[in-house]
Amino acid sequence: MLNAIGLQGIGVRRFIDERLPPLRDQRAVVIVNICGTTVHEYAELARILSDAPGVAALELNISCPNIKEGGITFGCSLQGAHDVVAAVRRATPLPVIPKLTPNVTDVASFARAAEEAGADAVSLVNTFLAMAIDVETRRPRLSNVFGGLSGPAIRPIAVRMVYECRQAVRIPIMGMGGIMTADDVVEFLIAGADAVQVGTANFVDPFIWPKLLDGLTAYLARHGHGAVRDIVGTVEIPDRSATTAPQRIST
Amino acid sequence: MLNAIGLQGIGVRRFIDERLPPLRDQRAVVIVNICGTTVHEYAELARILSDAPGVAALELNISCPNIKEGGITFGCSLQGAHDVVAAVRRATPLPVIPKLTPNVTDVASFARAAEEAGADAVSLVNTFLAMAIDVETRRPRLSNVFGGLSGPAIRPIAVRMVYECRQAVRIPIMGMGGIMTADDVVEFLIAGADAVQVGTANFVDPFIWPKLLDGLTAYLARHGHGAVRDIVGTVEIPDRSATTAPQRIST
Amino acid sequence: MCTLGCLAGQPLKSLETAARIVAADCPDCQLPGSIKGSQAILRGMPADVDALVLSNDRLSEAYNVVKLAAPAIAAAVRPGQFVMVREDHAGAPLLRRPFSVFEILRDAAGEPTGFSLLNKQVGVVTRALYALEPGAHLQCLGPLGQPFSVAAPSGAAWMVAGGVGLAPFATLAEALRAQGTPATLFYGGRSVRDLYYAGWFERLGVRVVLATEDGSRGEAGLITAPLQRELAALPAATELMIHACGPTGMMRAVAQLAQALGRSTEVSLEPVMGCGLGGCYSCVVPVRTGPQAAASQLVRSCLHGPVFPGDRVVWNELAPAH
Amino acid sequence: MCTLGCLAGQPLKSLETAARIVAADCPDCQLPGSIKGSQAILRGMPADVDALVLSNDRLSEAYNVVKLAAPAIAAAVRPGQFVMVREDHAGAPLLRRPFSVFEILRDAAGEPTGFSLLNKQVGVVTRALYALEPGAHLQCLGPLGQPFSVAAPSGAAWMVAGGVGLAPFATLAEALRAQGTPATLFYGGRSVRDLYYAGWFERLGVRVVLATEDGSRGEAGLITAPLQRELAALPAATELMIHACGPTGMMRAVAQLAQALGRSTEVSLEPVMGCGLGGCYSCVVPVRTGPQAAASQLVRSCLHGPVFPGDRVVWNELAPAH
Ligand SMILES: Cc1cc2nc3c(=O)[nH]c(=O)nc-3n(C[C@H](O)[C@H](O)[C@H](O)COP(=O)(O)OP(=O)(O)OC[C@H]3O[C@@H](n4cnc5c(N)ncnc54)[C@H](O)[C@@H]3O)c2cc1C
Ligand SMILES: Cc1cc2nc3c(=O)[nH]c(=O)nc-3n(C[C@H](O)[C@H](O)[C@H](O)COP(=O)(O)OP(=O)(O)OC[C@H]3O[C@@H](n4cnc5c(N)ncnc54)[C@H](O)[C@@H]3O)c2cc1C
Ligand SMILES: Cc1cc2nc3c(=O)[nH]c(=O)nc-3n(C[C@H](O)[C@H](O)[C@H](O)COP(=O)(O)O)c2cc1C
Ligand SMILES: Cc1cc2nc3c(=O)[nH]c(=O)nc-3n(C[C@H](O)[C@H](O)[C@H](O)COP(=O)(O)O)c2cc1C
Ligand code: FES
Ligand code: FES
Repeated sequence: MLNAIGLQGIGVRRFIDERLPPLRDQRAVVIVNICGTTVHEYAELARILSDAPGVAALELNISCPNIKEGGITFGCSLQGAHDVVAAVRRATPLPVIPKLTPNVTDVASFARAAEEAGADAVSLVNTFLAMAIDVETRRPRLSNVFGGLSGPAIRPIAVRMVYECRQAVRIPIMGMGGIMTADDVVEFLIAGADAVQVGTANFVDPFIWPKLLDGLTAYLARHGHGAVRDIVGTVEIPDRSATTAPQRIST
Repeated sequence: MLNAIGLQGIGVRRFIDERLPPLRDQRAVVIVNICGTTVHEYAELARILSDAPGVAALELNISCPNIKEGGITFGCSLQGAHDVVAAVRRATPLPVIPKLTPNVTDVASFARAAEEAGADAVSLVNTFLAMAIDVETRRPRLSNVFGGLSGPAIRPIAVRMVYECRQAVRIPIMGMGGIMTADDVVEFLIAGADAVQVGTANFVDPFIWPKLLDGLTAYLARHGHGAVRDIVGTVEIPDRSATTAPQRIST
Repeated sequence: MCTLGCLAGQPLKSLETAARIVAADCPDCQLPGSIKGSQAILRGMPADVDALVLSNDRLSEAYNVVKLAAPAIAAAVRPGQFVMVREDHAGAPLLRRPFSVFEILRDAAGEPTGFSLLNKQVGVVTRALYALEPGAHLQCLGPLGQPFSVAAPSGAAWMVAGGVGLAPFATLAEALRAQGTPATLFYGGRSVRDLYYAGWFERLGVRVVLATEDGSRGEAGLITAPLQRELAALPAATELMIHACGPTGMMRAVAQLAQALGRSTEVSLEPVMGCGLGGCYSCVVPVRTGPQAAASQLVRSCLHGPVFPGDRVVWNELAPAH
Repeated sequence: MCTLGCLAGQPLKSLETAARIVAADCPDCQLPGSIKGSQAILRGMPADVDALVLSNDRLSEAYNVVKLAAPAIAAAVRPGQFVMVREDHAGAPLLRRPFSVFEILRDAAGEPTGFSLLNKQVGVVTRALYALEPGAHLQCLGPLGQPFSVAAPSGAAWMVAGGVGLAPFATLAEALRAQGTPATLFYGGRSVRDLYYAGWFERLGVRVVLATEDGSRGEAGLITAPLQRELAALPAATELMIHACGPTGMMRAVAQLAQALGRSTEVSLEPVMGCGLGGCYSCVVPVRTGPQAAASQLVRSCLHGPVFPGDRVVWNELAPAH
């Protein structure tokens, strides 16, 4: 799916006043995704949220393709990413989780920059910058011209990026991008994600959560594992010489 | 689809001796895709092919994700891309068409580098570096670990890149990535491609060519156009204020 | 804010077992967040029915009516509500599409057994719905959204439909007739080829006024012309609610006509919807915070609509006139 | 070299009209390149049939036989050839999957009307084939590949099948019987649950030798044991061709056993195939350039196979022993 939703947040003050209390009442673990247009703004948001009870961690959206100013400009420059993370790091005692964009040549270098700047974890991937045109009207399908591509189409690229980042950093990774089934969850975990997020699949099937959870539990039981962490990063890279017939194509 | 086919070429000498003659007999217009591991090798291949009658143009694969040495290393560095194109430019009077990789932050800058180095056109996109894991065996699905993602999944990203390059350079663009239907062909043309290529769709439906061609011809007729060039780059970017209800999501 | 749920919504370093994963119901949308162990608490969720296609009646080159077996949705739906439909074929788009529930199907005992869709071909999914064969299945999630308010028996209710905008009025007409509210359908289209089911409404006891732009059926011109005449002629004392569904320009004209004469309207908007559950924010529309208020805000029409008071919609921002 | 066709295979600056687009038939693969105007010249291409599913007989938890209506393919297929199958549901993989043609179906007059597939569940598409219901459709492209050579009537023909490797032998057995060649089927599996259709071959007049690893049917152990015994006992003067299809290890063992005794073999390899037409190069296997040659080259098994002389396959490079 292609989206140009932009950020429909209600503002940090209203979020703290209206949304946080009922979540707190349910004892939910809330990770707040924040986006700013300047380093200062990110730090300021982090400071405000640190004082609000019930926030477990901050995810820094430095990768939203739908916001011209800010967001992606930090996500596509190593220095920018480092600066934002470092500033937020200084501003808050909460865990800081920058969210990386896949629209770069070498995502692992961004994970490394985030780790060096003091991030507690990284999330990846945000959406791919994309475009679709209605051939009858010849107009872009999205009023915004560009949008972010998410969903199953991007999964093999996202899995590759999680694997690359796993080789590059020691901090935990939240993997995402196109998860639709429990097998997809397992694929990200095996590639090196410590946890996963699911976006688009919710829109297609609002009952996706129990399906993923039951499937993940069944997979772990079937393979004799007691915990998710037992399979994190366990992809086996086969020794070239000992392989069976080489597979050169898939799907 | 995900592939790690590598380059199965039979070598330039055998190509010239065995493959070219029957193509020449059919008066085919042959564009030869070449790949080397050094700038010198690209230039040498170009020189050899320039002397072979029946070659119409050279496409430089500087973007194959399945060849460790060469290929992609030129495709991911602006200087490398410039050097290869410039060297081949000096080595041949044939039209030179570097093929760009989508695995970069700013594909338009590569198109610009290619144009400055004397390219006659650019092709884009090659495949996206990707990975899939078999969750039962925990091994990468491809023996090669990584492969190139092609097919309909990548189309919205490829269309965006063609549009971006169209804004950046004056030389013709060959667009590709996930074309499955005649509407997809039209979408690339409208985005700014002067011509298109079709890869993966052939494997799914070997009868795709007449379908695409009939569909394209019908589209042009239905919209009152006599030639493909009439629709190239004709995407209408709507004026924000005059728009109808904004569309924020697609597919 | 929960466009995403996080499967591991807890401090990352303590992520241990799948069974410990706990998320939360965020009050912001209808997507379920609460997952305790693997026992999902999904009370209050709409039904997701793999509905059998009973028949597909092609009315014309563009329009068709698909009858579906789906008792759970048919029993729960109220006039104006919709379903999110997913068509399951290779190459089918990922996202569902919104459709009004058209007729309620009932068995001999009058129990709801399913419903139909009135479909008009405009793109990929509507083309697939046109091509459906009996025996196929269609995944339908619903009922969703805010229904029309059914006017009090004392007053009158007018329905104004343009083309496929007729769809939500079959259930509304039945509800109005059930409580004895006199109902009129103003129904317009380009030509007679865009008008269907007029007889169905007449048999139910609904007065039907027709107009076509090419004059091929009923009055020549826009349906707003007879509407305006009748509105002007209606005694001020007669309570009236006008419901409109159709092209945005038509709904806007109806809302403005009515407002000028102090009449209430409800319009059923049709923005592109990605999820139907409040999760994706694709369907936001600008509405005034109060009837006279200058301030407006963007609200999700899948949750807070698709039915809105006509005088709350900020028509200029929704779809500026050309 | 034509993994790609170029819709505009001519100097770019002269790309004018769709009608002028001309590409070429490259001798390298079976994908059609010649498109003159919009008149495609597709002579000699296999048929792409949207085949109706007539029945689906589930033999066990893993195996099933799907009968398909496809006269064009049934009439043209030769023993050992295959079809590329595409299953059309949302989320179905993009690429087709290769399957041997199993039985040929015929009408009362003996005319070929279709064929069946012997399917074993191992992944996404084979699971979907197991779940198929009659009335569904399956896109089948074929026949493809090089067939088995059918031995001369004077000699004998042995078929060695492991599990689902039985599939190509139904058509081969019929062809052998039609010309009066004495035929034997050596058929092995893990257990009796992997052996099907033995009676079918016996009714055709084929001698059947069975073995199961767990001893639940026929001899206990690998099928290569009785094969080896009978090979040793066979008079040297008797002409013999051995055909094998099954797990790579089994085919390798058969080829090496036979070679040691100077017997000819044909093996049907099963690499992952992306297109079946020589276009994608996913299916390359290492074969010797001559029977004794040290040199080997990678050839596409969809074009030059799937059937190869057993002594040409470079088994070490294909699938090294563990
Ligand atoms: C609450 C609601 C109820 C609806 N009820 C019905 C109904 O009963 N019968 C019916 O035929 N249609 C109904 N629609 C409209 C229907 O949802 C769209 O026609 C459908 O989503 C188009 O899908 P597609 O795949 O065929 O078109 P696409 O291929 O996705 O798009 C084709 C064209 O249609 C436009 N489009 C896409 N979605 C919409 C939309 N929601 N509204 C207007 N234009 C759109 C696109 O911008 C594009 O130009 C309803 C819409 C809503 C929001
Ligand atoms: C010429 C030929 C004839 C065949 N005939 C038959 C037949 O008659 N009946 C039958 O049941 N199968 C047959 N096969 C094998 C069949 O093609 C595969 O089982 C099928 O492609 C797997 O698809 P999938 O989507 O179910 O598996 P996937 O989900 O794609 O993969 C599941 C697992 O199977 C492996 N796999 C994928 N393709 C193959 C393959 N071609 N061979 C071996 N392993 C594979 C993958 O590596 C993976 O581990 C034949 C193969 C060839 C090349
Ligand atoms: C409608 C929509 C809205 C999104 N909004 C946000 C956002 O506010 N902040 C953010 O970091 N990512 C946002 N994303 C990106 C997702 O969090 C996720 O990174 C991406 O969609 C890939 O995952 P998926 O394929 O599971 O959707 C959004 C994605 C979609 C589709
Ligand atoms: C099996 C396969 C082999 C390919 N081989 C080459 C190649 O030799 N040289 C090259 O430049 N691109 C190669 N490509 C990339 C395609 O030319 C094309 O850029 C890409 O697949 C996107 O187009 P598509 O989605 O239409 O396949 C190959 C792609 C596939 C799938
Ligand atoms: S929020 Fe997704 S359609 Fe309304
Ligand atoms: S070349 Fe594609 S399967 Fe053989």
